[in-house]
Amino acid sequence: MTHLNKLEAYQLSCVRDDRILFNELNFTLTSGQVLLIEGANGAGKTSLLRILTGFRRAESGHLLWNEELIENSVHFYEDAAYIGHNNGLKVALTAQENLRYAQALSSTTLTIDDAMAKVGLAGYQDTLVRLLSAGQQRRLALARLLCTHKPLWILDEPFTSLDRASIKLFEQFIETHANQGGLVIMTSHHETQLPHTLMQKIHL
Amino acid sequence: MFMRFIYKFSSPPYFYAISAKMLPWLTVLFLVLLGYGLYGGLVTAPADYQQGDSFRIIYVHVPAAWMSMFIYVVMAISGGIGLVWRIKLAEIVSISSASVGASFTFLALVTGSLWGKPMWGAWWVWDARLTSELILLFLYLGIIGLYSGIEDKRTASRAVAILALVGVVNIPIIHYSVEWWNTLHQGATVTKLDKPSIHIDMLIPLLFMAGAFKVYYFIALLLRSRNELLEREQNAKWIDELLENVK
Amino acid sequence: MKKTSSLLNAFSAVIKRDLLLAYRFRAELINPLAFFVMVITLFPLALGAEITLLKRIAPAIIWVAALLASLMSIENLFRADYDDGSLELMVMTPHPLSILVLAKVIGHWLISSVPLLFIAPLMGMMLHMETDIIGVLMLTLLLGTPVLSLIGGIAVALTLGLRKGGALLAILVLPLYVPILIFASSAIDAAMTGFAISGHLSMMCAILFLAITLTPLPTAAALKMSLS
Amino acid sequence: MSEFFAMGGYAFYVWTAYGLTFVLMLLGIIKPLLNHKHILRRLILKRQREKTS
Repeated sequence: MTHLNKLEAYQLSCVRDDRILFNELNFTLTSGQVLLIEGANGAGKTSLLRILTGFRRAESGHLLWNEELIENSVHFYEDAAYIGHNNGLKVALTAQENLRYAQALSSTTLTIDDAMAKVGLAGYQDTLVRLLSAGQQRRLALARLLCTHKPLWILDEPFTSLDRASIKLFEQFIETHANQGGLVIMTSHHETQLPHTLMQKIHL
Repeated sequence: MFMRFIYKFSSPPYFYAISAKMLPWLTVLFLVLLGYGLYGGLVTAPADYQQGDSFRIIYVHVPAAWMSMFIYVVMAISGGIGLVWRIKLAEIVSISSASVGASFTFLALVTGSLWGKPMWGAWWVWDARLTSELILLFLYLGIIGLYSGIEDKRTASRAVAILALVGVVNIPIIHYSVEWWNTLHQGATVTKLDKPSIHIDMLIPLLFMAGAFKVYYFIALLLRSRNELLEREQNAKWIDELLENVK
Repeated sequence: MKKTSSLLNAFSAVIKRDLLLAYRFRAELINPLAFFVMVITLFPLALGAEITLLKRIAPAIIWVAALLASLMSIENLFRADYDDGSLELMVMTPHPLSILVLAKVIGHWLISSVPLLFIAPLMGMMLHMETDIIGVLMLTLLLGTPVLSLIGGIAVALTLGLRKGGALLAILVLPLYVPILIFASSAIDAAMTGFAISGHLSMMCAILFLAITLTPLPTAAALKMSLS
Repeated sequence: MSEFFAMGGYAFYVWTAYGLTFVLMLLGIIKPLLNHKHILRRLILKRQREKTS
């Protein structure tokens, strides 16, 4: 990840069912930083993520990816990846088929076998995702992020339904991703052990 | 200059105030046009040599049919503007027109069958235009159904805008195919519902009625848009002052 | 090192994945077929087996059944992807969403409507249609069913966010199916009465190409909108 | 005057058509006006709720 990427938000506001969830939200996230979004349930964390992924239009304010509005930036969807509650995996396909499909859609950095080995799923290439545990499925989603070129990671509650070891592994990958010049935006309930030097926090 | 007007006119408080001022004048204009139209249509226009007095139904049927088409196009255009330039007022105008358009379409269908009964002895006539009108009614029902189905108003109006644009592209195709189908299956009764070769003093009241219906649409549109605006701008500050002097 | 995939292999990846998924759920392939056959067999039961009558209305019966079968099967075009998050994966790619949506619709057409083409001649014979008329029927189905899937895709994308989109889906889509139904059944009618059918078929081709070029745009816009 | 209302024997059709048109058009005006009152009332109450809470 040679060149520096930057995500800037100006005066973001979001209204849902006539309730103002947040107003005048500003932040700037550059390569190598992690943005943690905290807040109670229903405080608008997921709505903010939907805005940051460009799925939902903010009520007012705008978002810039490398000084370009995300609506008309060609590169935003090339560089951004999103993992929601349901991982974006097809349970009827095998792990390998899912990853090959993801690579065919966007780009390839690591081979499938390397990526799966990194997340500790070596050998699971041909098992149906339906047979994997929740933790293993979340690791497979992480493998998808590793094997495609996605500088910006947007993660919605990445640590839910994960055991201690998987959380540890996930945090390591987030840290290495940030150190290699990647950007991470995530919402989370419980305290993370990520080093504070990388961290930016927003409380809704 | 035009864009400046659009932005000035489309700022909610300005629109809310200006529409309040326009409504009384529009009502007067509507009543005048309606008066001329009805008097001309029911009294002075000579009875049709073939259809007798039942042809006077065209003074209600034809303007309603014109309006049903006109409003769909306005709905699609304002929906498109709202979608592309994200002007909130355009979205509101688009969705507020839907129910008015639907009632005009229903009206055109009922008056069409009321007109058809004395002429061809059947309440429903598979005439090309009436069939297209029926399909247009389904398009309107689809729009209203879609809008009421989606909770979030902003997303709902964008969905309606997309559907209206798809519909407006399809209307000529549907109309052409129904027209073509009609000439293909030319049934025993040659159903010619298009206007009889119209005499000048039959035509004038028709134009007045059409004008009256257009003004009526504008009034109903303004009233509905104001309500929709209040709903959408509940948290805006200009509503607070408005509510002060309402109490 | 980063190798971005070309639009072509993204396009074919979507189709291949859908065909693979359909293969994994082979049992469900039979549903549109069973529905198509069932609807057709209702008519003789209702109208009686009088040959000339059946032959006369056979094109209408087969085409209405094909239309309803397409409506039934289109419902889960995006539903599965919407529920498990892979729709978001499809949006977040460097490639235009409308092209990927076109791939999805082609995949769906291959899975649900092509089997209808194989079974349609059987249905034609059941309704006493002559063999050359059945040829015309196959031609109209070949040209018409992709349009059903393409237009249906828009309505499915629009009603994705709704709690119960099913009923509304039919209201949205059936008015848009009218031109295809008219041209297809009148083409077969003309063939039965010995008239030329080239006019009808050229209109169907025109509508097909119009649908291929225009419908993916509103479908993509509606998909993005229902994700918000 | 009475032959005016007879409408050359088509009285039922003509007057039903006109009657229905104006009933529907009247409804199209009255409904939003009533709605307008309800909405204003609802907004006032909402403001009061916000003040009290």
